[in-house]
Amino acid sequence: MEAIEKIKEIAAQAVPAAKIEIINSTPAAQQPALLVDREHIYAVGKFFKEDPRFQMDFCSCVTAVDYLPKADKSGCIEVVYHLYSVAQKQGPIVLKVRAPRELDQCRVPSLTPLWRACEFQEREAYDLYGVKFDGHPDLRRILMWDEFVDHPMRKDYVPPPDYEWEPTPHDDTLQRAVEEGGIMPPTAREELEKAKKK
Amino acid sequence: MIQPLTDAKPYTLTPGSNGVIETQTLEVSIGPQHPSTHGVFRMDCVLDGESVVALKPVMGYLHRNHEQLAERMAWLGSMPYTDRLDYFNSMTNNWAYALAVEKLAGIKVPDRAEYIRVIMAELTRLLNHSCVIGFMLQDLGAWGTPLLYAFRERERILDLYEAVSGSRMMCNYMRFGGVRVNLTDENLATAKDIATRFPRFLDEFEKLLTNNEVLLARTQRVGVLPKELAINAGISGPMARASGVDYDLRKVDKYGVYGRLEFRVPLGDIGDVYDRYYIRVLEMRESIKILQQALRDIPQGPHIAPEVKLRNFKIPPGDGYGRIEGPKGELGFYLVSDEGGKQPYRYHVRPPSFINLTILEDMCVGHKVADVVVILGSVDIVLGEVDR
Amino acid sequence: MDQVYKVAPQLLKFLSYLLGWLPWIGKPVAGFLSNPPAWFLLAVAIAIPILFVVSVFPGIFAYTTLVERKALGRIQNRIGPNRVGRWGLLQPIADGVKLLTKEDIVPRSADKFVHFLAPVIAVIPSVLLFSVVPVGAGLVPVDLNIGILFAFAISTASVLALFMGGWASRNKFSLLGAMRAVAQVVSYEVPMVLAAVAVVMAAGSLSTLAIAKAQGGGILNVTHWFVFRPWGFVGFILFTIGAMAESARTPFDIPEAESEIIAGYHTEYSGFKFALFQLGEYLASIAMAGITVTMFLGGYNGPGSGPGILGGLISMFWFFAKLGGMIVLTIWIRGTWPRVRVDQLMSFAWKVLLPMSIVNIVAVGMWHYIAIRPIAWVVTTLWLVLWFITLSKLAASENIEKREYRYAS
Amino acid sequence: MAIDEGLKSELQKQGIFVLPFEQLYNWGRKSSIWPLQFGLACCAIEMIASAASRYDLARFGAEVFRATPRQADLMIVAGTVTKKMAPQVVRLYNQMPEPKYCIAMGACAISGGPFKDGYNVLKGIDRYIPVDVHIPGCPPRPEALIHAIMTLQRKIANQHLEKGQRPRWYDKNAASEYAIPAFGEHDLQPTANREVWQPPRDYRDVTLEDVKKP
Amino acid sequence: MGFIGKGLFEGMVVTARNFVGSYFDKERLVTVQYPEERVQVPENSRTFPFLVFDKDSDPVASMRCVACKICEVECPPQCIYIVMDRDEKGKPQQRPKVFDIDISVCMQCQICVEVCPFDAIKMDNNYEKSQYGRFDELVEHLPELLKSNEFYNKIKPTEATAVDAKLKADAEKKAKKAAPAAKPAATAAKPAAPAAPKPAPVAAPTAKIAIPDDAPFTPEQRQWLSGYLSTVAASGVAPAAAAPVAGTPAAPATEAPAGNWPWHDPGLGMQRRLDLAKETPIADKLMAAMAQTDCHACGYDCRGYADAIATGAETDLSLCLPGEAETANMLKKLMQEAGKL
Repeated sequence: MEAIEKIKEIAAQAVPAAKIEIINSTPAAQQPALLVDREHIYAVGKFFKEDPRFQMDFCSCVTAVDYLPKADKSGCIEVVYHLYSVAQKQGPIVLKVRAPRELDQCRVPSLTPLWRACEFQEREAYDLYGVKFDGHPDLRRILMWDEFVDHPMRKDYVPPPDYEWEPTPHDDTLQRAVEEGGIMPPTAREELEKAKKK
Repeated sequence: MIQPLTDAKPYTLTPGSNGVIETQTLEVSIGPQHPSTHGVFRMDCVLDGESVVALKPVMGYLHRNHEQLAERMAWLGSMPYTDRLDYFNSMTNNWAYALAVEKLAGIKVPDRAEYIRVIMAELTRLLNHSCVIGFMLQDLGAWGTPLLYAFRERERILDLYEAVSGSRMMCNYMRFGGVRVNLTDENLATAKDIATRFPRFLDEFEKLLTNNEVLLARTQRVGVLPKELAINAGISGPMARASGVDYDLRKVDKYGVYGRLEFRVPLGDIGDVYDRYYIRVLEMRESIKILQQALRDIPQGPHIAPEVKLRNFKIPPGDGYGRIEGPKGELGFYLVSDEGGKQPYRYHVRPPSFINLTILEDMCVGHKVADVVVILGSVDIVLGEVDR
Repeated sequence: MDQVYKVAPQLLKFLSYLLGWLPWIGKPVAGFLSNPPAWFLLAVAIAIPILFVVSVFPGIFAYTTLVERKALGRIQNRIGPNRVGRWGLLQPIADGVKLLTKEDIVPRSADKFVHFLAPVIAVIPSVLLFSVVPVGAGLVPVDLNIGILFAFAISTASVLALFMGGWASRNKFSLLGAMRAVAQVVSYEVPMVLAAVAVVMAAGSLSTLAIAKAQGGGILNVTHWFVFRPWGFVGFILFTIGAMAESARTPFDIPEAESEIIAGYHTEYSGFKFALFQLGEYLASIAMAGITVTMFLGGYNGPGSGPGILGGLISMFWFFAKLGGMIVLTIWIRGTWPRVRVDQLMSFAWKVLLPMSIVNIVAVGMWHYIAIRPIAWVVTTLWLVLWFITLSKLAASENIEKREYRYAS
Repeated sequence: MAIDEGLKSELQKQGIFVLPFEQLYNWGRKSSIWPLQFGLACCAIEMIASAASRYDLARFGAEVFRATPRQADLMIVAGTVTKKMAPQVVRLYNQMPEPKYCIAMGACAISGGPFKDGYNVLKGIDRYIPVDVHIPGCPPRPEALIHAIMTLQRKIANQHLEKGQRPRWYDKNAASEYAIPAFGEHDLQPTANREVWQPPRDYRDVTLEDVKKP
Repeated sequence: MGFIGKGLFEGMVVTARNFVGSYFDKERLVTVQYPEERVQVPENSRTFPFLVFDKDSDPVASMRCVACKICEVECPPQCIYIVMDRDEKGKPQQRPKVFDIDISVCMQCQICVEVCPFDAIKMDNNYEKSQYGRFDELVEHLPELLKSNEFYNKIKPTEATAVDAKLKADAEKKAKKAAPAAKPAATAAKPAAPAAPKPAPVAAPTAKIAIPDDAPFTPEQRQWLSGYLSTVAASGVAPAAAAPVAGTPAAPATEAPAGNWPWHDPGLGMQRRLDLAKETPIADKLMAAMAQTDCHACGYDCRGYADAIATGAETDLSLCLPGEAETANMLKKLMQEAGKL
């Protein structure tokens, strides 16, 4: 596998309009990723799959990551694709694509037509993170029940109240158990009042 | 007109346009509670008589939110949770998570720990493949005899796990940088004894099954998986190798000390249920070879890298993906750590059995209900890992 | 029936002697019993075989379940039930008590009357089957001269119960189970009957007693068993396979295939109705084993069996020993072989068993008309083996082949 | 009217065994418990191991795992009950004929266990159905399951037919069907079945003083 | 032939051999009849945790647990609940008043045993704990948890002897160091720290309170008692010496009941504690850097250790065991900022 910069040039030549950046991982992991904009991720993926130098025919892992808006950076949901080549036994090429966090604009083109492996994992990303994949053959919820409306793996999701019997409460379970008047050790309730007063 | 069932359309027996009696398909949900779905997995089948017309897998009945819990815990805190992912192979799950974190944080693992990890992983592979064949025979209707023979051997391996790590199924044995408890000579002796005794069990198992005509008739040419579809659908593990895909991570990534051990990777060519059964038998024989080599030249030395801290263990910000060849396929962990470093910002498991189910419908359409159950058995799914 | 007439008066005399000492009702009862009126004698003569069949064979059913669980356990390196009673002997009784005291659920959308009737109809034919099974020398509950015909006519009635049970429960899995049961029993009835025809031709009579008597004689009463004839051995195999398919035992237990369609036609039956279904099923398999023993393994004939009191007792012993052997064989097969698929079961019945049974009938004909025994042996054996090979070649499904596996470079 | 022990032992000497109906029923139900073939997660594997050769549940006459709820008397909830699976579990329990028992095997079935804080995990099955025996552990050893089945047998052995102490399945108006929760937009509706789920109101802290005075 | 073939009968031979073998060959009948015979459970098999105490006569005093709440923080399913025991003046004792483990949630992962610096919690191997009730029967409190060291030696001989040897070795090392009353010996920073807090004579000129020799204490208890009394004596005398330079009113006596230190809560993260103590004097900032568990692993309580460092009496900055390296680096940084180092 060539160095990541060389791969970036090859990809840039192959798909001229694509805006590709390099994001590097932890110093020890040495798995830099290519951040591609939403419009050209399909073209770049198709290139890596068909090009004889790469032949990335095995899409191993598709993950959605929810980045909360920070002081300097605006929040986004990032979908990460790990591509491997079974034919040439080559290491991972990591493609990243970002979409805004708001539910209505959170759309990313699906890569299932390229690799059938992404079918279930993209459905899971839709179910738990709310990323809509355009072009996905069968975009339904896969893990939660169909009537469920929220996207529970987002960082700002608050689970429903269910803290009636908490013999060993700690920090946020303690908070919620006290709010819902659950049954808990009396000393824990006093501790929380004292901490609130301070 | 016959009174319809609750939701089915009324049966009409009027002759169809081409004079054939118009029959009506039967929607059956081989549901979350079924003797042979290996846990809470549901398949909505549309049957025309006995043969399957369409099949939609439905999952999520054991979605225990392992990934969200891991984001609220320290790095070490989610190591015992990895035991509950694929609750047959807790050692290989631990190894996959430890490998991913070591890759992320750049921790060097001493040699003895690597050999111990190989020994434990190969023992888990033996245990998993024999139990899978046992469960598949249970789906085929052999009243538990092969399954209980496999469980008899499994108990022997679980005794060794309990002696080493303290628990039969949930070992929580591997730490970042090595293993928690060193292998005493007595443990090595029991491992050698298992390695010598297992081939005899395998021969008896093969005599009972391999050329059993009913098994041959029920499994050959059933649930055929072509090679290109296997690669495109991300199928990994024995299921892919049964279709001829030459991709074994122990040979591709050469992680741990697999580079120094010599063993062969069996490949099938048709990719039906019988191939998957026999590839697992051959892989068990290869695992025994690996086990014997590892037990022969395990070095002395530390069993864990001393510099790794137990509490306040931090990882520099960034992301990384580590994967191993688990008994069911490629088990990977994609981890993202932010600047706080004490807790994973994103913790994603790439489970082999979840992705191996993608092509269940392609394999089952056209076969009988009895075959659907056998094909699911040969895919070897464990719901803890499918639903995470 | 005639021996029972002789036995009944002595029995009543013995009874009257027994009850004689009772203080105030003893005298008149003893008087009545010593010289009974004709109608009472007839009633007792009828009551004895009924009591025998209704008590012995359900007892055998109860302890077959225990033997089955212990034998399956021993095959799987474990001990079967051994904590209820001395060696688990009270286990069947405990199962019975529990099933009797279970709530009886009838699904709301079920067809109530048919749902209730199905288990009853499942049991009746199985018990009737025992009326023609000769238990000892001359000891047969009803000595019909068309015994075998009656047996087959009755055994097909049990299929009705399976289908009624499956249809009435209005449950998709039981519907699948019922359809499978009908298809299977119908397609295995034909080869079974034809295999029996071979035996009837050899024995020259339909009555089971006559068939059993035809197999007596020879050294130690053994060598004349039909199973030691070439056509008899093939008939035995065909009939056993047909009997196992008839009573849905592994490898043909497709109607209630646990791993595919939950529990087949008795999915919606709980408590006592389920116990009745099990009773019907097991009694059918024991009765079929009894008929197999009668037709091929020489019924009650065995070393020492003869007409007298002692000979009768020994003959009963031999009959029940052979019956036990057949039951253990089905249990052994149940613990070993996987289940056959529905379409394979059908093709096996029509393409292999049926032609073989016709060939078998021709073999019996040849055996009968070739007077010199050794030539008859050679000709029939050749004839059967040749057909066996051609049929297996024809029906062998093309996809079974030996495979070689390569290793990655 | 339970027969008193003195009279019973007296009769026994004469060789007459008096067996009140109650003990016959209990003995029958106790010694042939047929569990429902129903496994959810890791504890189901330990349940199979307890039915396998080494621990052999068959010795108690309980190895007949009936696949259909109609013929089962014991539901062993072995594994995590998620909110998506809870309606199915309650419906299965309703379908079982009446003298039915329930064992909550493993930490997940009792209280949600290690996955307690998950959004899709029900914090224990006794929010919807009455549970007879609880086995803590994750997963509990096969011996612990056999010990639990023996505890259940003890509980069945001393059930009475007298008026006051009858189990629930003898009186007409007691519930044998439990409300099946419906899938809501955020959670199950209702979140718990109040007749079955009654946590104790008073929670007393056990402190060092209880250690000092035994 | 379609079905009847060699393979089927080979299978029948295997099952027949197993059936016959089960009567003769031990290998073919592996059943262990549970209530009568029991499987020999290997030594380090684990089910639920329990607390170890040393002397039967007085379990409360000889309890090893010092309620430092490390296990409560590290337990993955959060099923441990500890309340520190305080005497009537509010001064933290080194014992848990309440120590509950909810065994209906515990996942038996023994991480609490691994992270406990005082070997106070160990794993039992009793698995017969099935109960009818679910609420209070499945929450184990102190009376059920406390088990003697003999019990620990009985169920896990090799492990117990190793732990006892280590404890004795640490006790001797401290005793040898504490005897010449030199600079407080830095206990080895390795995670397994000694159980009894070492007696660190504070530089302040207080007479070491001598314990009469005939008092019925084991050497190890003697160490602990003297350490404890010295801190009491030190706190009584030293408030003046600890007056910080910045002139804000000296914090009340170091042993004063928990003053109004908003950051004195082990649950808060290091960053939050430092923000709370931003404008306070160096002593308070140092205290904010501690792990706030008052576990006396460093020989003082958090306040005392911070004051000792501020006054220069204590130079070793890595004594805060629960805080580990994080607290040590923060202390070094703070001291550099304050120009003291």
